[in-house]
Amino acid sequence: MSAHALTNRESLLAARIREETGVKVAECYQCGKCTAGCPMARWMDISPNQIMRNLQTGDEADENRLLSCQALWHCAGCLTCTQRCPKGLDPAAVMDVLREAARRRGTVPASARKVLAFHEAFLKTVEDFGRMNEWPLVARYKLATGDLFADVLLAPEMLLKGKLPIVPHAIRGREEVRRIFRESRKKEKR
Amino acid sequence: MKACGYYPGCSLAGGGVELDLSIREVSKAAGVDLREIEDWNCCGATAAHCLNHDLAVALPYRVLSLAEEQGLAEVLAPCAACFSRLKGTNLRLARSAELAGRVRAVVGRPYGGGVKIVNVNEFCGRLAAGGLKDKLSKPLGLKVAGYYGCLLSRGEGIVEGEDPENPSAMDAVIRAAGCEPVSWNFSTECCGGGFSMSKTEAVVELSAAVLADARAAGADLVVTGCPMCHSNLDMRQRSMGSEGRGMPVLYLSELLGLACGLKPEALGLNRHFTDAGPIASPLSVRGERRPSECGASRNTSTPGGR
Amino acid sequence: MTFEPRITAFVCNWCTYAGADLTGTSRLSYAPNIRIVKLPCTGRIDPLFVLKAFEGGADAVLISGCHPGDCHYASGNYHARRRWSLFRKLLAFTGIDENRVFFSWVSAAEGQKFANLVNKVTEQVRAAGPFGERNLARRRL
Amino acid sequence: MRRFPKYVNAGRALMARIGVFICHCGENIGRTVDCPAAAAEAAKLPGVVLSLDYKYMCSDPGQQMINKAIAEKLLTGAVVAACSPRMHERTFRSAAAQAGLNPYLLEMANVREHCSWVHSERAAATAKANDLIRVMVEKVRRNKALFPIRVPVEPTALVVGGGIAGIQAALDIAAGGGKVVLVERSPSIGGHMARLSETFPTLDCSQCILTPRMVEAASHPDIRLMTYSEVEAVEGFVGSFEVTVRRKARYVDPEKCTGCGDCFNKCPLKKIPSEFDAGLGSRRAIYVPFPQAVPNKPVIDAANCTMLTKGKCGLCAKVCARGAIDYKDQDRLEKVKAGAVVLAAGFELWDHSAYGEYGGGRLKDVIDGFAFERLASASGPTGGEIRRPSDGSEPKTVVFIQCCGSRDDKKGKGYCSKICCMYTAKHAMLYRHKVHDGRAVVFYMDVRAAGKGYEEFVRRAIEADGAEYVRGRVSRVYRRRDGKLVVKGADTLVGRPMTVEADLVVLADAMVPRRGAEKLAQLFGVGCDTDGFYSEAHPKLRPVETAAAGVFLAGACQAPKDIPDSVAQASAAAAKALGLFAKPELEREPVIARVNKNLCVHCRACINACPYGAAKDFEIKDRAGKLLRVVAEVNEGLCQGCGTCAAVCRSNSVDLDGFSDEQVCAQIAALE
Repeated sequence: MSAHALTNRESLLAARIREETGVKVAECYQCGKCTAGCPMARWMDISPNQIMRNLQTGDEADENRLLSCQALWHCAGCLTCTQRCPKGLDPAAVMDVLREAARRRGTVPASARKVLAFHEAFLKTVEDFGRMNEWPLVARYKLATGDLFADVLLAPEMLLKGKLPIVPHAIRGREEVRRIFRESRKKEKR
Repeated sequence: MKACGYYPGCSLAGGGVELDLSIREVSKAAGVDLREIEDWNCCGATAAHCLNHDLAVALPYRVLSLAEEQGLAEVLAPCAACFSRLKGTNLRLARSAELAGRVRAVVGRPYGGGVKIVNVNEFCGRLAAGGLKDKLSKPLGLKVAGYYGCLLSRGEGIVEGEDPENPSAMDAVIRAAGCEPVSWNFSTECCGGGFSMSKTEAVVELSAAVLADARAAGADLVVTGCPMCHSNLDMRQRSMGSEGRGMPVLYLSELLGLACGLKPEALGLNRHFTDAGPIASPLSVRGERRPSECGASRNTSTPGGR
Repeated sequence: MTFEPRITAFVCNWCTYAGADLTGTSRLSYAPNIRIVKLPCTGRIDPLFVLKAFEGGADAVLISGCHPGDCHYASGNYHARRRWSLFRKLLAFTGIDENRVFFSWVSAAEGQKFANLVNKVTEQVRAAGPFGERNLARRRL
Repeated sequence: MRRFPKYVNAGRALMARIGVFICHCGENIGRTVDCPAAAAEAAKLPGVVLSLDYKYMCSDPGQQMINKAIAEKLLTGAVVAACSPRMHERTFRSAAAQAGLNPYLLEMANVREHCSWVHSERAAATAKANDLIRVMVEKVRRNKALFPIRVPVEPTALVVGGGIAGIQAALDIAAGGGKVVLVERSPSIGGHMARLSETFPTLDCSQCILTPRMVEAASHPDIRLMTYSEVEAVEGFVGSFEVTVRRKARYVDPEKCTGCGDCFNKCPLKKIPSEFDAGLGSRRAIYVPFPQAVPNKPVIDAANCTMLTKGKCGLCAKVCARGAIDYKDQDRLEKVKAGAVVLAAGFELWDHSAYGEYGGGRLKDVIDGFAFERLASASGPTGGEIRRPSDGSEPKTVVFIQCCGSRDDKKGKGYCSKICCMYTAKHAMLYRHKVHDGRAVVFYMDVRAAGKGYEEFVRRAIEADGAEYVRGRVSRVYRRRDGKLVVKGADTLVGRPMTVEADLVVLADAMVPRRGAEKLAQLFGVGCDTDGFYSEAHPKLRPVETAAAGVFLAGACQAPKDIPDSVAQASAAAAKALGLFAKPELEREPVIARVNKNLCVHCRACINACPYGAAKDFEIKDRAGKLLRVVAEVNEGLCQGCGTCAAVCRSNSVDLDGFSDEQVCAQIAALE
């Protein structure tokens, strides 16, 4: 962590964001253009500009609320906010760091469970096979969420149209990929 | 362009198989030798960069390293998400030596940073102006809404030479296919991206708005370069209201292939959820029908709930 | 006897000279090793003035003017700064340790900064020792 | 390598008769510095004929001591060792002058601020005082008599820019007894203010308060209008500028023209977009920009007139009873003499086509503030009715977007344009007055209404006139097929996105300097900030002056300003100009650079380094006028005496009076 804080209110989380993304949250002047253009804002409990604001206060309660909000998990990563931010900040990258932090601290809200489960199922599949494979991914996701019947009707047609390969493809360098996962996870646990 | 490295990415082996088929077909027609990176792995997609930063760089790093090892100076990544992850990784590695060193240790492979990543719009643009120039024999005469979505319009340093608010890379390809690019409002609005399974209602709503705007702009079909956008726009139509239904959604490479007179099945047109049949036969084959009539016939031939 | 360095300072009339005046009116004290030569602007400083100072027995030279952007003459201090980056090479060529030439910005409002600057420079030069034996021999004090 | 003479000017040094006067300043110096000892030490210095110390040198007896010594000892120079020269240099130099010694032969050694007040150890302080005195004696031995530079003052002000700031400055200068030449680029004076509908916060009709001023300026005997003219070149310096003005071809003889209007009523080219009406209305190829124009004489737009482009038509000449039309008219250059200059170059609106997310300038119903002013103006293209440019319908929902290009580091300008909050409130208010069932939605970031009656005005727009203020920046505006403009904004106070379907969108574009403003600044040696606004000499204490002596600023060319601020600054600039005119001559310190033309090798280093453009090429010619060689020369009037040229000179041919190489080197050598 950097010894020198940008402002005397800069929290450890804000400092981490600065280091990982170059975004100084103190520079946000709360114009709201990120919220205005966000396609997912309607499904967010805290709007993107408020996410930035909660990082500015340096208040622990604000930070905790932020890390347990579902908005983080409803960001589609479409970069509209980043593209249009008049301060040249990168809220989309801030979201990435916050999601990582929320998962590390175990503060992912129940309402975002499905999103997280999907991401985790995705990565588990990649870890196992080296690639994403639809069957194992869907199976894992459904087991994790208990959401057994959603989209079941799509499957037969996908099969029929050759969009669901029946035999999962595993790459030769699986061991290499697993090593990448192992090594990357070390940082996650830090 | 005689040869080009190829990174299909996971989607193209599954839900995005039409993109893979059509890319291979048009490349063949243009005389471009696609060299698939051997033993490539997943780029990590949205999941990795949502959950683990290092992983989000390390997975693409292995792909880039393999490509370099296999002597591929340029790699086509047709999937917009893969393109964004691979090129973004290139950028981040170039910006931070510290990161490059760390990731090298994580992956245990060298990478010198010399692999250029090309997206589907750039690739199709080059084919249309190059190898396919004399083969675009079947002008389709359709009104086409070029849909860039997020990853082929935004991202500083990743999507190059493009006005992010008013992108135009697809226009030349659409015109080369004998079609008219329509001016519409939602060409860069998000379709809901990776929330297809986990937040389906959002995807249905956002994708329906995209399709509705394309329809209002008079488009006969929508073309895209992103398998994720494609699956949202194509497969989710039956959950939408009437404003979203019955709009064929093709890959840009499919459109290009059709204009070259390639067989629709070979390009994967029969694999879409929303029937693209009526537009599959070029104008010259269909006789003197004007695009608007063809649009009308499209509506009748696409039953809402199959 | 401990070594007392001799420091020649070239300062501009509008910022640093006035800043040094403020140090005085504020009754802040600093090491008495400095001798100020006033010029209209740091832009007036010919590199040879600096060499001349060393030739005359100075152990260090301090150059101080207005902050960048605040020059009374619009851009004189920029010229001085640019010239200084070239002058470093000349110093190396003549065998003068470039650490014996100090460059600073002191505004008319920075009395304390001027005192600190002089003390810091004096300390550093005292630690570094006399510029040359020859000079020491010629010293009047 | 250049060599510095070690024993320079030995002859003069030998003849030197220098007096040293050491002040105790009560106890201030005497407590720390042993003044009698210092005086004894100074007496030993070569050329010193007298050395005294005294309790208070600046007192009357002290000064008389100096006077007496000068007279009796026939001093050729004097050193007063006392306080800082910033304190008493003037005092002692005038004393010397009274006694017949050229004041520039007296120097001060600063033994108080730089010695006794900052050191406590007596021996060290005395030693330092000795050094400081010795240094100054060595300098004075080489001082030359200098004489203040006198420059005659031409009591005429050149005012560049005929907007409200330029008009106000011209009127004030003329009222104070000066003469004025007012240069305006466009065919009429009046500037942007003539285009406004009503003004905040009083809703005065803009033209009603402006046009009397325009007429007054035109009819004032001491104000000469040069409209449709531009400054082409500037020579000279404060007190005597010589400015070349390009009088653009009008193709209409203003002497003959009566302003009857027959020509422009007959001109067949009717569809040229009117600049005055922000493109919403049209004008002819021969036109006056607006009906109240001053002078009310038309010009021909050479780019559009078919007679001038293709030699076809000639209708205006046929209908002109006075024969005022002259298709052969050409640009003329005219020289104007002026003692002072007021730059009032004004502003323009930032081009919002960089905002692709707001339609990139392609959407007809997304307009800027001036276009709205013209829509709201009774003399505008719609007669004061608010209409959509696309279809002429009355908009029922108007969205106003503030900070378009302002406070935007990425695509626009980092600064706040200061006036947009107010004119947007005015627009919303005017719209609600005109369209009673219409919605006015204002997207803002902060409302900055610092001014007399301003905050009350904004509150009135909200509370009495029902403007809907929403705090948030708009992300996107697009036109739906049905013609509605979809505005995707946010309400950050509630914390949610907010979409408004609008009929008209008004962007409060940032204020930026006029195109060409930078070139004008260069002509006059005025600096610009990074945004291109003119730099004042000091941001706090000299907000009207520039770094160029005799050139003053008025209005929005210096920074975004509203009308009252522009007018106030214009009056201040006028006062500065009149201050210059108050004396027939200017007197300046003689610290200036000189070029030894025999030594100059014309490397141009001084010319490139001079911040004032005072160092210039000089052609040496023989009697027959044949060019012998080119050297550098310093213009006394422009030189401010920084000495940068002397330091960069490679042939040792430039020197600075008062701080010559010889003097400085002698000072350095005295420290040995």
